[in-house]
Formats: sequence, structure tokens, C-alpha cells
Amino acid sequence: MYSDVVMDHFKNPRNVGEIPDADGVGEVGNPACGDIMAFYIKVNNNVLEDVKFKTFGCGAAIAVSSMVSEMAKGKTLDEAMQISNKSVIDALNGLPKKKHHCSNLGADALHRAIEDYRSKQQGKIAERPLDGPEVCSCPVCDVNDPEEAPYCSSVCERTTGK
Amino acid sequence: MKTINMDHVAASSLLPEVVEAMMPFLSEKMGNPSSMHSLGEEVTEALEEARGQVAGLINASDQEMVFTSGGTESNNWALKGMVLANRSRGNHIITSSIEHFSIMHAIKALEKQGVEVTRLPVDKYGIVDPDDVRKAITPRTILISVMHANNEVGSIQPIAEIGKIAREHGVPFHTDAVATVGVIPVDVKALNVDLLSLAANPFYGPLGTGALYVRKGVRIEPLIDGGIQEQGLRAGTENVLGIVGMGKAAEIAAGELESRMAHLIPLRDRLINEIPASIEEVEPVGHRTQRLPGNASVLVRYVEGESMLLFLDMEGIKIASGSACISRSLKVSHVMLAMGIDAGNAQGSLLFTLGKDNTNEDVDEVVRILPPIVQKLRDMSPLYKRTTKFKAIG
Amino acid sequence: MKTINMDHVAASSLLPEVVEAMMPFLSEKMGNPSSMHSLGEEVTEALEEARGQVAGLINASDQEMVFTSGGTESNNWALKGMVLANRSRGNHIITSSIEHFSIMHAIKALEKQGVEVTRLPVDKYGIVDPDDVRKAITPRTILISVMHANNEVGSIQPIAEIGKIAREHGVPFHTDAVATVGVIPVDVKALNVDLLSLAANPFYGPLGTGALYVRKGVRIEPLIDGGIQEQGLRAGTENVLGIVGMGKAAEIAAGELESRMAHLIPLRDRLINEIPASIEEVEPVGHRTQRLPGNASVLVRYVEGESMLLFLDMEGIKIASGSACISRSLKVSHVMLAMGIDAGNAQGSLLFTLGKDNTNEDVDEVVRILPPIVQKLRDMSPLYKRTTKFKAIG
Ligand SMILES: Cc1ncc(COP(=O)(O)O)c(C=O)c1O
Ligand SMILES: Cc1ncc(COP(=O)(O)O)c(C=O)c1O
Ligand code: FES
Ligand code: FES
Repeated sequence: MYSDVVMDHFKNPRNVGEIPDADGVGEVGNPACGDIMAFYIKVNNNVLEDVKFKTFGCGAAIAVSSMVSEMAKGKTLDEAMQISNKSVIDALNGLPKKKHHCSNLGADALHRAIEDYRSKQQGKIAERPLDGPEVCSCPVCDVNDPEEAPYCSSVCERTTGK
Repeated sequence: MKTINMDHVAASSLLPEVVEAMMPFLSEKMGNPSSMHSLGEEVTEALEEARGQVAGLINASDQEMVFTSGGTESNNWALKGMVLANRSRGNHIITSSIEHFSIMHAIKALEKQGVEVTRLPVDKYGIVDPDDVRKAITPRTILISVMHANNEVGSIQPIAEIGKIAREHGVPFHTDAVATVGVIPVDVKALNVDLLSLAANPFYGPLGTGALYVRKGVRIEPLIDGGIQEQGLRAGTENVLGIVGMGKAAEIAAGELESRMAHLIPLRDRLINEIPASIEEVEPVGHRTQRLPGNASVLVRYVEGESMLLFLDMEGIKIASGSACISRSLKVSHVMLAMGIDAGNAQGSLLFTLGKDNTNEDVDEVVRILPPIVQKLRDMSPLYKRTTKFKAIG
Repeated sequence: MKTINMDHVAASSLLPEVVEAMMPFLSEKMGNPSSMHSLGEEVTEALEEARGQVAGLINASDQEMVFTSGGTESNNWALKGMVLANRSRGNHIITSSIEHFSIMHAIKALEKQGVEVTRLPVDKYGIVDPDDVRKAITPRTILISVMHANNEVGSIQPIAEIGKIAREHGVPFHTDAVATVGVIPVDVKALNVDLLSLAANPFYGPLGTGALYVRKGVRIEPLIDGGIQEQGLRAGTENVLGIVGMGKAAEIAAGELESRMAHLIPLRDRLINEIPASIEEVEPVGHRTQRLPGNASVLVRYVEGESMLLFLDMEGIKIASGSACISRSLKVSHVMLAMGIDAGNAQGSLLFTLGKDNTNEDVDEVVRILPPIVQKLRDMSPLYKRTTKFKAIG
């Protein structure tokens, strides 16, 4: 079901863990749908000096987190913001279709960590996307009103916004 | 590496005797059962023998057994066929909230056509209260369908009692017994059922073969119209190979039922006791004794099922999980939700379904291999040992 | 005694390569295609390979092929599924008067539910006039279903033309191609069909296995609800053994189609020419050229089919009479009646369906053995050579 690259990252995930004094933290997901990802970044001179993650999820979710962390490390913030769903899937040599939403999460969590860092730099509190629509049904997971689900709400906004 | 298959609910190997019974129909004994010359007769005899064997397993008579392409077809047929046959009498079906998808979705399709449905709740062990059935019956009720046992959580329903209530009220009663026929004693008379679905694989018969028991006198419309096969109730050239295999498997199951149960129950109970003893924050799911003999279901907190399955698979251990990430729908199991289990916790479901081939050593292996896997995944999990803005699950 | 099987429509032996492809799934390669660990993956791959093989045979793409338990299920599903999906658009179905029982009875069941049906006539060769289809279409027509070829009389319908008309009017078009897929070239695109039923046995695959082609974009409701299998269109654990066999058989058929036809047509034509030449008052049935390659159908006056079949069977010759799949029903064929053949004459139907294994010597045997049998039975027949109170038949 999974490519060798996916299985390799699943078996030996790179950069697992937390950074206690992280410069930015990004979390997405919702236990109801089986995904929660947290990314921690250390930034030096606009470059991602260190990236770590923690993930609750399936094999694909773990491999995606690991791959995203590897792709991001050493990149500038702007470059890291370019890491997309598709580039992660490509780097993993493909994912089964039903697992594509897991790969959404990885890039989202990283981007959120970068946004968190940037807003801290500007002295703002990171905007939580929780103030999306009040009742929302996740089109990916078919979950109604996902509880405390930053990622899921953003999916909602995206799909209803378009 | 030795493979340990504890996913018998997905598929069990055929018994050698079953393969042997099927072999002639792969080659020389070819013939369409409906044709009238001697090539066909041999096959007809084989089908009738199989019918007797399957009927014998559930204390039915031969004419009450109709072959189908599996449990799913049997379930769809029971529901849709009864609605078609009884539309003039009423429009209301009673079912439970923990049925297999083949019941659940067939009922949803019927709802779209205007059928009214009552879905009964279950208790925390996943068991329906027969009194709730009684209360739900109306003069417009044309069918009650409650499964005999649910493979995902293992609990066995009080079918005989529900059947008694149904009969008192003159309402036809169907049970999905795919998980129980050939696994525990099933007697259609003792259970007071009018219709009963079964499939061959749970008793080591071929995939894609099943039957519907239709009690003599019950009026049902076909789902698959068109011919004389199966007394006009189910048309189509029969899957001879599959049916012959199912017959043989049924015959053997009838003889071995007691010894198989005696083998499985201690293994099951070891899993249910020893896994929670060796890993913290693991809970058994379902009823402890009113339960399928080979079924052990547990929830492991803070980790997701598929990731555990993958690591176990690498070690040669095949099991299943009710996790949403595995169901293609990405939905948490409706069965666990109905039992009041929180959606997050349900992600950590592990389902062991044991079979004839499993041993005490297999259980030792699982109990040895699982804890470090869980630990490794928990170490990666943002939910483990944390009090954060994520709501604690459970 | 050598057995000569000229009843391939009832059942054909599996090809040795097909048996070989199936064998692993009788033993080691057991696994439920829906389960996610490696046991299941092997099986999933095998199913997908089979899907590609079957799709290749009819120029469909893989996602358009849905496996079923046979031609009868495919036919029932096409009709009932389209009615369910299109009820809001209309209520009218067009079909022919010579369809297989699985179409005919499914349509009768739909009629009971209020669907309106136009049954098109056929000419004396058993062929539908495409112009009649055009005339029958109304704004409320939701489906046209005309079979590709009828096994009982052999004639092939102008499906591509009918399909063209259907498409011009935006009406979905189904064809029952059980008798033709793997037998003559079938190309779903060239035929302009939206839905097409097929079964494995006509091309030497296992009994009780088939598929429905559902053109991309066609909206159909499931007949068998309940799960994730087959893109949610057909639930139920797959008959892996049967599907793998069908796949292999399809692959071989695609390669051998031309040579099989080149083998069958001369044998068929010998039967159609030589039987009437050697027995008086015998008539061929159906079209002479627009005809299934292995199908020879004749009417023998003054004698009844079964009695001829029994004598032939004693000589080792297996053929059919009347409705081939269903000779057990012992009813006069509605197909022959629709062709204007008188009920009395239809009783004397003999149906030869040839296969790969038949030879010129087999035809010699039939032409040698049949005449004395017919003579013997005619000598017993009160209808033969008599002008009496019985109305002369024909
Ligand atoms: C309780 C129950 N009902 C129905 C089915 C469906 O049977 P089948 O897979 O033979 O279609 C299953 C399958 O595992 C089942 O467990
Ligand atoms: C034209 C036609 N349609 C449908 C069928 C039914 O197919 P099955 O026997 O696979 O159910 C047959 C059977 O021979 C047939 O000849
Ligand atoms: S992505 Fe998980 S609930 Fe939507
Ligand atoms: S985490 Fe659920 S499918 Fe990946």
C-alpha cells in the first residue's frame, strides 16, 4: 500500500520530538479524524535551523511529518512556505489517494509554525483559525463540527470559500 | 519470519478438506446446475448436498436455505425483499445502531425511498435491550433486524429474546449472523428468527459465498430476479465452486464447533487480560463473557490504530483496527460511538480475531511485541503525557 | 464412450490456465481484499489485475468495471439501479421481447412498482429494428435495455445503432452482453453503451462470476449496498477465486477471439446446413450470418426437445433445448414466440452451442446419430404424418 520511501520514514521517522524553547509552534488536526500534528521550529537568520514534530496518526501521517521536517530543515522561511501538499507526496513517491489529506496536514502544520514565529516577531498573538464557521462539517473526514480542530476548520473555509 | 494471523474476520484460509471438495469442480465436474443432461445433474446433486450441510449447521430444513454471493447480499436482500413484500402492511423497520455496513447502508437506501427507521441504542457493552425492541414496535412495523454478534466489539445480542418479542407481535425478524454461524451454536428455531444471513468464510469456507435462511411461510420478494434457480427466490447461475466449499466447511464446523470454542476462549481471554496488564491506559471493548469466542478488542490511548498495525505487520502479526484511518470513509466506527466511546479513543482500536490455527505461543508473541511498539508511537504522539490546549481524549 | 459437449452455453470447462491462476487462492494466498495488512494486499493486487484484464476485453477503463456474482446480478442491478437513480427524471423503460429471464423478470418486478415498459418486437430472425427504439423513446424514458445476442436463437442485435439513437436522445443504454463478451469482439465505445453486463463462463471462466460495465459519469444506485468495495457501487467481500479466474479467462479470450471464431463458424454452419439436409422438416432458427459463432439452433417438427436430448445424452452428446440456461423451467421459449414461431414447433427446439473443444468429427457424430433418434420419436408421435383432429402445426 505504501511506497518504500513512506515505509522508511514511518519506520525511522526523522526529527521526532519537541523543542522546549521553540521559536514557533504549529499544530493542526483533530483526534476524531485520526490526525494531530505538532511542529516546532528554531529559526536563525531567517533559516530553519531545527525542525521537530510530534504526530498522532496513521503510517502516512507519520511519514509525511518526517518528510516535511526533512524538507524544511535548512530552508529559508520563504522557501519552507513553498513546501506543498504535492511536493510532499512526490518526495514520498506517492501516497494512496485516501491518505492525501494526511499530507495536507504536514505542510499546514509547518506553515502554521512559521506563521506563529512571524507573528511573535511582530509582537502579535498568532491568530488561531478557530474562529471559522461555527458549525462546520469536514468534507475530508465527513466529521460534523470537528472539535477544537484548527486544520478541519481551515479545510472548511477553503472549500466553502472557493 | 513466522506469520501470525489474528485477523480471521478479514479472511481465513480454507480447510484442506474444503479445498479437496472443491477441486473436482475446477476441472472435470463442470456443468451448469440448471441444464438437464447428466453434466448438469452431478452439479445439481453437489449443490443439494451443500444445501443440506449448511441447513444442518443452523437447524433449518433444506428448502429454507437460499444461496447468495455472501453476507452482504443476504443482508441487502432480507431488508429490501421484506420491504418490497410488505409495503402494503407498513413502512417501519427497527434495527440497532451497531449493525454491519451492509445493513446500515441498505437501510439508508430504504430510508431514501420513504421507509421509516428506528435505530435502537446499545449499552456500554454494545448490547441491545430487548425491552427497547418491544417499545419500538408499532402497527406499521414490517421488520426487525438486529445482528447476532458484532465482530468489531465481539458482543453477542440477546437474539432469542428479541425473536420472542417479535413473534408475539407478529413482526418478521431478521438477524445478521455472519459473525456467529459456524462459530458459536446457532439454531434458527431456538433463536425465533424468520430470516438469517450467513457467510462461509467465518467457518473457513470460501470468500464471496453465503446464504439467507428464509423460514418456511415467510413471504419475501427476490433482490435478484430472473429464473428458476433457488426456488425463484434468487436467480443466476450458481457459484458452484463456492457453494460446494461452503457446504463442506459447514459440515465440518457442525462437528467441531465445541472444540473450536474450547480452543479459542482461553486464548481470547489471555489477550483481553494480558494486553492491558502489560501496557498502561489500554481498555478492553465489549462484553467480557457474552462475546464471540475468538474476539479480543482493545483501545490503546494516545496512538492511532493503523500505525500500530503497520509495525505489527512488520513483525508478521496480522490484526485489524476500527480506526477511522483504515475505514476508507475516514469515519470513526459507528459501533464504538454508539457504545459511548469517544471518537479520539476509538482511533486506538486494536481488533484480534483468533482462529483454529492460533496458539498460546502466538499470544505470547503478541504480548511481547506490542508494548514496545505502543511505547515508540506514544513517544511520537502529541497527545501522550501532555496537558495542552488539545482536549484530553477520554 | 466419448462425451461431446455442445452445450457450452450451460457451462464450459475452465481453461487449464484459468485453473492454474486460481489455485494459489485456494490455499496460501488467502486474504480479504479490504483488509490493510500484507495478506490483504496480495489479494487486492490480484483483483486489480483481473479488473484490468476484463476491462481490456471490452475496451473499458478499469474504474468502469464492477465485479458481480454473474450476468443475472449485473442485469438486475443495471435495471433496478438505473430506475432508483432516475426516478425523478422519468418512469419509462424500453426493452425487447426476447431478453434473458434475468432482464425479463427484473422488469416485471419493476412494473409491479409502477415502472412503465415498452417491449419492442423482433423480426422473424429475432432482430430488433433500431427505428422502433427511436419511436418508443418519450421524454420520460430513463433506460433502454436490449441484449447484444440471444443464446437461444443466436441472432446478434444492432447494438451500435441502437446506442447511437439512445445517445442522440440522451437516454442511458444498457446491453446484456453475457452471450457475446469473450465470444465476439465487444467494444463498449464502438457500441455506444452506458452499461453492459457480462459473465465469465462464456469465455471459459468460472460459474457465478460476472461484471457490470458502468461508463464513467453514469449515475446508478447500488443493488447491494454497504461498503467500500467496488467504489461503493457493489458491496460485499469479493469472490476472489472467481474473479481471478475471470480475469485470466478474459486475458486469454482477448488474444484468442479471432482464432476461436474462425474455428467455430465453420462447425456451426455445418450443423445448420447438414442437420436439415439429413432430416426432413427441420428448420434453422435465427439469422444466418448476424449470429453467434458457436450457435446452431434448429426446430425439429413433430417431436419434443427433451426426448431428443435424453437419447442424445445416452450417446454422450450434450446439447440443450428451448431456453438454454433454464431448460429446467420447461416452458415454451418466449423468444421463439416473439419471433412468430408457433408454440408447437418451438417444442422441437434443439440448441447446439459449440466451444473450443468441438471438432469436425463431433459434427459428423451428431449428423450421424441424430436422424435415427428423430425417426424413432416421430414414429411414436401422434402429430407425425397425420391429418387428424390435431391442428397441423406450422
Ligand atoms: C456481521 C457481518 N455482517 C455482514 C458481513 C458481510 O459479509 P460478506 O463480507 O460475506 O459480504 C460481515 C463481514 O465481515 C459481517 O461481519
Ligand atoms: C444472454 C444472457 N444473459 C444473462 C444470463 C445470466 O447470466 P448468469 O447465468 O451468469 O447469471 C445468461 C445465461 O446464460 C445469458 O445467456
Ligand atoms: S481533516 Fe480531520 S476532521 Fe477534517
Ligand atoms: S491520519 Fe488518518 S488517514 Fe492518515
